[in-house]
Amino acid sequence: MNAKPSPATASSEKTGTSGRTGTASPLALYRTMTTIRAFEETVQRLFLGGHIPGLVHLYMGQEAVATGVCSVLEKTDMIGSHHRGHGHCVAKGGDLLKLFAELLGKRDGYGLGRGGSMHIFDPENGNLGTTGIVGGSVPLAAGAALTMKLRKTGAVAVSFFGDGVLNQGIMFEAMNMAAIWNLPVLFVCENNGFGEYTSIDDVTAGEDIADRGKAFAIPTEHVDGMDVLAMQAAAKRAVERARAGEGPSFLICSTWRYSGHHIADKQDYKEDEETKAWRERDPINQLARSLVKDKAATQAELDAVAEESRAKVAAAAEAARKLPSPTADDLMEYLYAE
Amino acid sequence: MNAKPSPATASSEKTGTSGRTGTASPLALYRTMTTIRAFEETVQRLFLGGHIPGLVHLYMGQEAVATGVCSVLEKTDMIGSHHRGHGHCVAKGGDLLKLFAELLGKRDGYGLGRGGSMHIFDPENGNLGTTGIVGGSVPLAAGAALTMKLRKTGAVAVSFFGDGVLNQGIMFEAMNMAAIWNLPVLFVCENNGFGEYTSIDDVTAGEDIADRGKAFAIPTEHVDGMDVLAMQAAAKRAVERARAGEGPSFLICSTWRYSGHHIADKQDYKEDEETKAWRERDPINQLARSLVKDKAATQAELDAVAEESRAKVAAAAEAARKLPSPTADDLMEYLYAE
Amino acid sequence: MPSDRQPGFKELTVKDAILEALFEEMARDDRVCIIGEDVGVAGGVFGQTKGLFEKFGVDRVVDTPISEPAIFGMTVGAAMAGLRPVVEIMFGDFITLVMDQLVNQAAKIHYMSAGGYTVPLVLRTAVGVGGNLGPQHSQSFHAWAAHVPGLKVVMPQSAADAKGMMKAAIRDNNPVVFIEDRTTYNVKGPVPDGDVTVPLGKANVVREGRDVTIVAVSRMVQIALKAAGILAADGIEAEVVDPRTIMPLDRETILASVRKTSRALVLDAGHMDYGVTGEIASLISEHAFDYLDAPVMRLAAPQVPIPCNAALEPLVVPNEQQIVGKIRAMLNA
Amino acid sequence: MPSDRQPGFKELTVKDAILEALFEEMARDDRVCIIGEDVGVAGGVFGQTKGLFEKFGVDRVVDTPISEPAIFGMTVGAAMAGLRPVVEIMFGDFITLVMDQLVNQAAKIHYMSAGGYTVPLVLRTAVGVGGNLGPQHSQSFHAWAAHVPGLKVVMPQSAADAKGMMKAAIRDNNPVVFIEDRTTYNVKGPVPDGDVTVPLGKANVVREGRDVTIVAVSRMVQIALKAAGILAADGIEAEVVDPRTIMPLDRETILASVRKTSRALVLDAGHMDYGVTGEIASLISEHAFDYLDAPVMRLAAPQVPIPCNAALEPLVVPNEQQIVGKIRAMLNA
Ligand SMILES: Cc1ncc(C[n+]2csc(CCOP(=O)(O)OP(=O)(O)O)c2C)c(N)n1
Ligand SMILES: Cc1ncc(C[n+]2csc(CCOP(=O)(O)OP(=O)(O)O)c2C)c(N)n1
Ligand SMILES: [Mg+2]
Ligand SMILES: [Mg+2]
Repeated sequence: MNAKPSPATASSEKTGTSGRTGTASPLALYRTMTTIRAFEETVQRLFLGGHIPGLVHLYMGQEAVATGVCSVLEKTDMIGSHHRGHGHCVAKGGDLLKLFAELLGKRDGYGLGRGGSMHIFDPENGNLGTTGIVGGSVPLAAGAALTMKLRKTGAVAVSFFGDGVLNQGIMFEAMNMAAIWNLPVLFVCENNGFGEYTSIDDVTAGEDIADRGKAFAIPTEHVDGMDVLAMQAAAKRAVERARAGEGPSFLICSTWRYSGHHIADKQDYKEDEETKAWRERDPINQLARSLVKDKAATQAELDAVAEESRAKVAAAAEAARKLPSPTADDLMEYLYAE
Repeated sequence: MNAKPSPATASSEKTGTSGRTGTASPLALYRTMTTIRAFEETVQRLFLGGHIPGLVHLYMGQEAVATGVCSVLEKTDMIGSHHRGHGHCVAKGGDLLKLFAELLGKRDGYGLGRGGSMHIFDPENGNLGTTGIVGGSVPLAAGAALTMKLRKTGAVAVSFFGDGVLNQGIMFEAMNMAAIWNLPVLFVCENNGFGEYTSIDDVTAGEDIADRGKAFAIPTEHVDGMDVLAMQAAAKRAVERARAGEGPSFLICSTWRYSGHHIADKQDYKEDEETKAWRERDPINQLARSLVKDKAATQAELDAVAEESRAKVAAAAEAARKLPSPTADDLMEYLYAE
Repeated sequence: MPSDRQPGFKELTVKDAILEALFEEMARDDRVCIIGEDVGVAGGVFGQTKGLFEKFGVDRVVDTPISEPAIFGMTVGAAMAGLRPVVEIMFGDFITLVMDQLVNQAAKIHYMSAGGYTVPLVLRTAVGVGGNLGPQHSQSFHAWAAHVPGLKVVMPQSAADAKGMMKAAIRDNNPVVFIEDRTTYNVKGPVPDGDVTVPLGKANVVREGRDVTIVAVSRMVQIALKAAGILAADGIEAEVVDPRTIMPLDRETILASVRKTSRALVLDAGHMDYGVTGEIASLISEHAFDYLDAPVMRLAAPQVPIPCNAALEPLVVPNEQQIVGKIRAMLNA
Repeated sequence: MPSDRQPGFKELTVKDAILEALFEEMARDDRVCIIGEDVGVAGGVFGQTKGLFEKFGVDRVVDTPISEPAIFGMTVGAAMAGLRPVVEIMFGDFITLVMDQLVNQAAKIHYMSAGGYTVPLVLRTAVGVGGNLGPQHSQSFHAWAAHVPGLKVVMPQSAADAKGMMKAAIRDNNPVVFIEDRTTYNVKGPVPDGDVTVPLGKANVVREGRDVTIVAVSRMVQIALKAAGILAADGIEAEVVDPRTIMPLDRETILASVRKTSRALVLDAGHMDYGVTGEIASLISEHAFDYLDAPVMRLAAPQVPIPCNAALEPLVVPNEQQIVGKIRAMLNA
């Protein structure tokens, strides 16, 4: 397959906001994206400073995907995240303090500080969890959609997954069942061109990723994953279809992971020029330029929002660092439910 | 999906032999198909007489698929079969006596009489085995093709599987790898419209099964699975491509299981009319009509071949029944290889 | 077994007892759904879900494609979102296909989410050696499931337990692996009328005796009882303990019995090595050490694939003669 | 350990020792291929296949998609057709994804085909608790694999064993599950030069002692040796037995040791319940019953998911203090 996304061919810069209104305003999107960015920059600092244990994968560069999709979701809608999942947690309304607490291994984290980056669950906001198993959350989201359908709750579910999942059998199985049962679920592939150190093109057959959706007659779209407004518009269409009982959708979002596979990745296999080209299309800057051009906001307003995001994140991180760690008494807690 | 095969829409009766020559002659195909038919009728009798233990699924009605495909294979080519696998075993050159011995639980069977219908392995003829796991042999055949490719043996592998496998994740995974590595493998789906008691249409999403092949850009064809000459021609094209290093193919063969899911199946869920219509298109009779029409054989010649087939089968079954069963000493044999 | 109340009883097979539990629980709680291959219109390949589809309809009884990994994975997500699914994996051999979602998701989500989510589902599956179904349709990996923190593993053998424990499993807020030995499906027994549950995690002394304790899992209970009958003719009184739930295991009931009898034999129909018998035998050997008059012995399926052959298949199921032999040896030791 | 010949030695880490085995075996036999995720160009996520791609090329070192079930299933078919693959499943937690093909195909094809096919493959996987990789990257299901007839299960802990057993595993004609504790990857040890294999199925007495036998699996050997050092200061001499292969298990070496010392402690880094320790402890309790002066004891990971937390993670790994405590209790009993 020739599916590694290219910054040159993506369509975004021409995109304006007109004709596409989502649930959240562009300024709200800007706020969410800058929050995620600040969050991830902070995580990176904390990790390199030795404060965050375990395996951490950063979402920087992909902010538009989680932000655009979650901007059209209700609190009762559910999402399945993956190993690069902080962005989804934030975008779905996660509490910054609890998120930092979890990453830092503090008892006040979402999972008592026992889960860490790859195991963050936020039931209050319908987050079915980040996961360490590539493809592992796809059936979780599809299954949540099964409940929504059978129980007629009116909610929808979203499965976020990387391009690496495009070759996991369980994705195909879940798509097939979503299609035959007309489940209210969005399959959102975040195609950043790599799974660990391997290019999508080397391991993914076919002419077009969209053909994987077509195999199940699932409405499928390519979306510019660096353009949050495009993401929001596509997600809105898909969510509306799902709520109307018209079944699943598949969004294929081209994007880029700025910081490589994991936080300590040296990225020898990625050409610098390429990353530079992607950074030109940075989702945050792009939205800013578009808003300023359309006179929907001034640069000063945007800078103020970004500054607020950074401040909120910094305060949460700071507060989280002071929280206590779990103790031996917490080891066995919640092994079984009552 | 609307993919339950229909006898009316299949294209076969017009098919002649001209312009399509496989490795085996039409008369050889007739011989193989009548052998399989006689084999299965005998198995059915023996099973109902209480002589065959375990779970048995008959291939009657599907003879053209195994026969047509295997007619273009060499002995060194390999096939993966499934739970409805006697036809593949015969068509790939299996010894009738050893096959009956295995089914009857005799020590001279392919697996010491310990495997039975769903676990028949014939390494001499490149048969990777029937299997009790739906979809289980797909990666085996694809993996054999990986060896053929890496070791440049010039052989090809064939994976036979039922329509039920179209929703097993491992099939998609194997197809993807076959495609990216250009493996010499044929994926042959025997679409008989049902998986156990469930119609393909109720559980299989998409507009066309072929889209599952298209997702991986695998050359895909619908073939009339009741027309052995069509099967042979399609398989020949695919095998030639594979041997030429052009990679995998996917053949979707419409066919029908005359005797239901398993040998004791009462088939309430199948309309009799439907089965009757399929029997009109019986692969053996069809080939006979076509050969007689084309003056390639007389009915008397064909009857003689069929009679020989029946006689050979009867003799093998008779001889197999007299063979000894394994004893307690055989229980632990071949647990580990030396 | 019914405890305080004294309801009437009726004779049911194990299979029908479970089916009755499903009917009752589905009527009681509309979040309970049945999901699996051919469980709906066809009523199950063993008839084990017969009539549910007709009674509860397509939104409660879901026929699936042949896609075990995602079928199971989706029931996990469905349970997180509020359903209480009973998902069927047709044969125990096929749970090999769902281990990732069972272990990496279902078993730990409650733990990882610090109680934020519960995963109330029942994975039911049919195991058992019989009828020559062969090496890929006769295995039981209950030892695997019991090894995984966060799962409960239930193995009833009587009709009453089967019904009562299925009801308890459905009401449990944890993922419960419910293992049915299909060779017990047609075994009949008295089942109390009404809404009687049997608690998970409680063993049952199915026969009292003073000379030796037989700890027998699932179907092995029935074979142990036959052996006990043979031994009784010789004046040897075996106590038969049925753990019923192997995780969590009711250690106390087992240990109390062995402390009384001073001898123990552990029986399981799964493979011997690294299986259920090793765990239970080692527990007894450690915690009843000072009471033991003989080494704790074990009988289980030998370490070999289950042959599809009428002459060989019986060799992989521990039988009453082997049990009697072991116990005689123990008593003579 | 080198036997008759007296070659030179060099210091290698466990990881490099295995890598050296791969280099040597691939050079020796061109049917040996490496297959897995990021094993080629990237040289493995731990550097465990570094340089193989450059040396042997794309036809011998195959980078795969993320498709564990079919990756593994295809190596089974590849092995049946004449390849001798070493297939890597990156983390032990992910072998949950390949259990169907491992159990229902790889383990039984030789048996089912009555010797017609062999399945000479090595499934290597990294396990281990350390570095806070959390509940889905720290598990080890070696007990599962050892429960399945037809598989061999190898768990080396020293560099010399790691190299010699990888060579032996590659030459073995059976499916071998080769379990590497990644916390041992950087442990150094002397490795004999040259083509030295270590036979599968042979235990090793890594420390002799008269007072108690510690049977320790994989990484636990290293912790047992530390504990033995502490005990020696008190004049207690522990014998440490490393089974090295848990299936087939070298029962005789273990039993001979216990018959000498009269006491045994069994250690494993996997979960305790229905795991490896139960099997080995119950074997000892049964077959060395008359020699035992104290109950056989066990230490293993508690029955809880492995937390991703620096304060809690150490609590799930048996440590030398716990070992010392158990042994003191045993000797005082
Ligand atoms: C089942 C499974 N296989 C392998 C891995 C190791 N692994 C972690 S991330 C990753 C790559 C995933 O790629 P992709 O889905 O594209 O996500 P990205 O990291 O690019 O966001 C792999 C192979 C895993 N965690 N789970
Ligand atoms: C993994 C697995 N799941 C379920 C089954 C039970 N089963 C046996 S045959 C069958 C139907 C297979 O349908 P199909 O592939 O269309 O083959 P057919 O029987 O129609 O030839 C099922 C579900 C099985 N054997 N293996
Ligand atoms: Mg990616
Ligand atoms: Mg079918």
